[in-house]
Amino acid sequence: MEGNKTFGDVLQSLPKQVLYIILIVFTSVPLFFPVKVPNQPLESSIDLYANLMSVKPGETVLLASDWTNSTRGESLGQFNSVMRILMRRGVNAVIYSTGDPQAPRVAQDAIAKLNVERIAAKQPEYKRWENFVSVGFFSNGEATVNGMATSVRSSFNGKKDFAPGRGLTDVFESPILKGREKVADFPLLIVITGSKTSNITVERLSGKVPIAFAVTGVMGPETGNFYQSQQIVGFASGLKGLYDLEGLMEDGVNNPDKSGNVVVKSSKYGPIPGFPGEKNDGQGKRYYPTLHFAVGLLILAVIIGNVGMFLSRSGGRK
Amino acid sequence: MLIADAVGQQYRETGWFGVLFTAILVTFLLVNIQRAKMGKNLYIRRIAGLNAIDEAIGRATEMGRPVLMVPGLSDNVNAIAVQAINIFAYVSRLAARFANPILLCCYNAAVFTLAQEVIRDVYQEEGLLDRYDPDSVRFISDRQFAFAAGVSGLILREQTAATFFLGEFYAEALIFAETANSIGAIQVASSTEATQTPFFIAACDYVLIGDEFYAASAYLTRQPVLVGSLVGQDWSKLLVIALILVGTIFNTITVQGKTTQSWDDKEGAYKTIPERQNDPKQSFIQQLATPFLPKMEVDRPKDPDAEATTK
Amino acid sequence: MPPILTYDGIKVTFGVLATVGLYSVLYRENKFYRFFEHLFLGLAAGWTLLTIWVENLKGPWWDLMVGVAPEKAGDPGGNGNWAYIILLPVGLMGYMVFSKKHNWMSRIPIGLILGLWSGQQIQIWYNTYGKQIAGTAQPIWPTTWSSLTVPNYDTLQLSPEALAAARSQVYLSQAITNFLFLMTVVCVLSYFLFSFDAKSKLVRSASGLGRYLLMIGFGAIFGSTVLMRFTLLIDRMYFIWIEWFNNVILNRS
Amino acid sequence: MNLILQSKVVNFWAQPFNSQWLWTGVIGGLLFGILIFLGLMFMPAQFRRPVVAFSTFIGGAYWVLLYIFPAPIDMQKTELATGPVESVGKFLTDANPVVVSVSGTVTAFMLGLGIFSLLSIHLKRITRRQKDWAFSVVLLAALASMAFFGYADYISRQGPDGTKLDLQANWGFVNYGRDLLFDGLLQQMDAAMFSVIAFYILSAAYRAFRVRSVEATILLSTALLVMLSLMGAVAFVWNDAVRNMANGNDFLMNFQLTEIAGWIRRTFETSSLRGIAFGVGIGALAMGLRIWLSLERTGGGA
Repeated sequence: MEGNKTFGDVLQSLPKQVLYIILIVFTSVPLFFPVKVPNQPLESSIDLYANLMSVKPGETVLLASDWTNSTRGESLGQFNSVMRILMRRGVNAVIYSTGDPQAPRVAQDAIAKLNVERIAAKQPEYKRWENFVSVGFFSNGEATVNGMATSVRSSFNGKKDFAPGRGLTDVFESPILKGREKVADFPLLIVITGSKTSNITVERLSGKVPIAFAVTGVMGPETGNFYQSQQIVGFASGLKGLYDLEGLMEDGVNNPDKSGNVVVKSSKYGPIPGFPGEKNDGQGKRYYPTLHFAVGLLILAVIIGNVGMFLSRSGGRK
Repeated sequence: MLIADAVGQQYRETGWFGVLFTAILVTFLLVNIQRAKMGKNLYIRRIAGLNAIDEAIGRATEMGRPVLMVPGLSDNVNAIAVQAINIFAYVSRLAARFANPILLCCYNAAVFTLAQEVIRDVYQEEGLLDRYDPDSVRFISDRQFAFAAGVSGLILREQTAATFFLGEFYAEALIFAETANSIGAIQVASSTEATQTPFFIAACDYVLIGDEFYAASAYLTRQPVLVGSLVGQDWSKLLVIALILVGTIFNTITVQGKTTQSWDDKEGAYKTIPERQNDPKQSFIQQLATPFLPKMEVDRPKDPDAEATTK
Repeated sequence: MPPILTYDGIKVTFGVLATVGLYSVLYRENKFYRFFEHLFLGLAAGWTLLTIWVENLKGPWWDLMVGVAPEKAGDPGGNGNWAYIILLPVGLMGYMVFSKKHNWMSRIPIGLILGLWSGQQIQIWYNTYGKQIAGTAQPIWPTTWSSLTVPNYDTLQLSPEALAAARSQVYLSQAITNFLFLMTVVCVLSYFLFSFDAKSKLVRSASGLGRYLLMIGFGAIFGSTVLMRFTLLIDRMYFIWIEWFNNVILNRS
Repeated sequence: MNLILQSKVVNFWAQPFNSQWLWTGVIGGLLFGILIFLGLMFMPAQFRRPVVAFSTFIGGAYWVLLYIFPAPIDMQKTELATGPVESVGKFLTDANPVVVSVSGTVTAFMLGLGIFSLLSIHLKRITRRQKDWAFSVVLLAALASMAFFGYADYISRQGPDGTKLDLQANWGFVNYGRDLLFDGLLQQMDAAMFSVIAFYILSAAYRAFRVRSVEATILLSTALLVMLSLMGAVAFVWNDAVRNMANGNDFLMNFQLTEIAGWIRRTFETSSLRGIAFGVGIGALAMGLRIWLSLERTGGGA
């Protein structure tokens, strides 16, 4: 049997293991040679950026951080970019999680790392309790978000966070939650998720507060659905969305750079500045080029398979 | 003040429509369930994926290898999990008759409890309780990828001949499908997550797309209640289609006209703007879906224990 | 001290070992994989056991039942609502599932949970789909023939008013797109009509077309989600090659 | 309901922290619960279905009521209801957190069953020295240590100086233990298993994506187009080429890769997803209804 295999059959029946090894090579080597890939941000990413930039300094946004290290590849980068924007614009954040018991810890670790970066850059630290409170995890996501629709206060009731010098204190004693009862008292609700919690949020809260998402690539299509029916104001999806965001933070929107030419145009918005010169790129810049090789390999494999099929077919006819 | 008593928040403006629409759907379902109960026999079209179930079990019996079932990764026991277990009840019934070992892997403890209970019942009804091994219905893990690792380990070690992945599946879907494929097991799969369906299509032998999953139990068992409700679902779908078509017509007509007003959600009022085409948002159907709620303040006496209650 | 000997070095090394161990299944099922699989399941179960109390019972149940201790003098603390205790026996009914005689009782708590879920379905249905239904209904006849496709607003310089006016127009291309969108939704929906006799020509052709349109959709979904999968692999490779091999083993960072 | 379970003012149902009356209530309630439990055990069989049906109905009834019962307009927490309708509406909204914690708690008690199942299976395997029993030992050991370190770490983080432990410098043995087990192993394994999918996609696509049928061809070609459009470099080159060809012609500009892919996604991906979603949504609604009213035989309805 093995003997009289036509070339077509061979092409059609490459052993899996071979494909796997090639994939490992394709996803490892480029990591050592990062390059900047040209890119055009998606409209949804621009909308997300514009909405983040439109929150007034000193305001407080709701931030649902529903990701853990298992989607670190996409979510961590998105979280970092979003937080960088909030931090630089002096926007406060109330961080809660309905996705995973571990999510609050992961988010805090990420913020700690960002703070190290800020202090190194001689920027003020983003302080717990004064700039952000971590409300913690809610085991029954659906019902909690449902409760937020009627009253944030009642669904966050009894949740505590560490106040400097006072230990665990009711989160509503924090200055950034003063006089905030309803979800409508927040200018924006940002959901950074690696799971389905985004749907739950839309189902329960759409129309009550502007909602923006940063989701993993796999959630992209569903999220696009909400985006199109204007249930959410903007979103970044997966690595592409992240790369867009990092680019936008560099270039801004309708915003001429030093040499005077506008990199990102959008007729929807007036000029929105970026943060040129600051640390904007992270995971996106690091992973996106490599992704090209991986996808390229996938396409190649599909082509080889089909070529093989045609060869052996025509071979069959002879 | 009276208005607050008369109309609730959700009924203001066109808010009532949502409630009414849901009510109509519910009525459709109940009416048809009633019709079916009264013995009216109703037609169901053929669903390829479901005919495969018997074949798969038959094959497993020939090979004397176990049948593996996964009722999805629902976070809690919900309709999707229940539906999956309903289908698996049918599968296990066949397996029980052929004395074929089964393996039902649960992601959630509550689902596990229900499955344990239902499957035992199945064996009892068949009078084969002696063949029932409580360990054949297992809780693996309620951590997505621990579950994935555990199940694929089981598939490889038990060399399952037929595998059923029905329910809520996410990223791990492909892990199961490819692992099962690598040992040449027949796979019948379905995910209520449309985003996972393409991966199942790529890797599995038979795939139930979207709604076919909910049709399954009716199709397999032909219980009047289920069949009736299935017909009710079809009526509901037709209603949705009708609403979409009507809406399209209204919309198309609306935008032909011009306006100098636009609704401001923040203000909760109309504001004047330079003339332009009507916004589709102002069309009849859109207003039914998204009521424009003007601001409304109602003052009430303060609660004496307010302080205590808001703490 | 070389990073491999620091705590972080050891931690990363553990992570790499585990990763490689799980990857080994790609070659074939083996003892190495089996070890890490069981380790994985064990740790996950341990974590669950922990969260039962820490996350799911202490706050949402125990604290409500026994109340909270006063934090400072004069603070009454939270009262306890003792009636919550009744949930304990209700929950424990689930454990009767292993009893030969009383296993039916496990259906009571399950029933309660299911009931809560079902009620919510009725509550959220319209909130979820109402807007999408309306969003599907878009104009399918253009309001202007001045241009067949949407003009590029960026190039033609317009006053804000004029721009808004231009934006409010529906151009032929949009009308067609809207129509295709509408058709797809309708055909896909009719593909999922189960109880209508396939003899009815309209339904049959609609659902036939629906299946093809579905495939376009699925193709697009596949294309747009596949990238994420690779991203996570790239992240792993970064972890192994850069965070471990480069930074820990070669001690270059 | 909110009177019974969330009253903040001391009354029959609510007693101060650690007061003897509170504990009397707790114990009394427990005894009462045990009585019900026993009562159910020895209840004649024909009442079983009704009891289960009842518990299911009660659960669903709350959300349905919350949905259809007129909700007070612009009601603040500090305000009193005026009139019967409003007070019921207020009651329903206030009851929300209670219902949340009730469902959460009952679910939480179920979680133990999962652990129970694991223990029974693996202990059996060990005691009977069945195949792979050694791995069962690994599993149980991992379970025990994760639970121990996790809980010890949790305890150490309680109290006012818990924040200290956000800094690794202040960590003790248990904190390191937990960090190693959770961050070092569990989370890494999550990520590893998740990324395994990439390999399977490759092999699945290679095996299955053949232009055999019309459907397969459609699926394949759309997938390729979208994938290419999401590869920034490819998209950029293609778009550039088009821009040069078009030089200012708006119509030709629509043939930029990102435009085409975007159009396909907007027009077909979203719409087909929506079509499926409507169907599935209605299916879930129907199922929910059948379960809520216990119309089904198998499954949860008893």
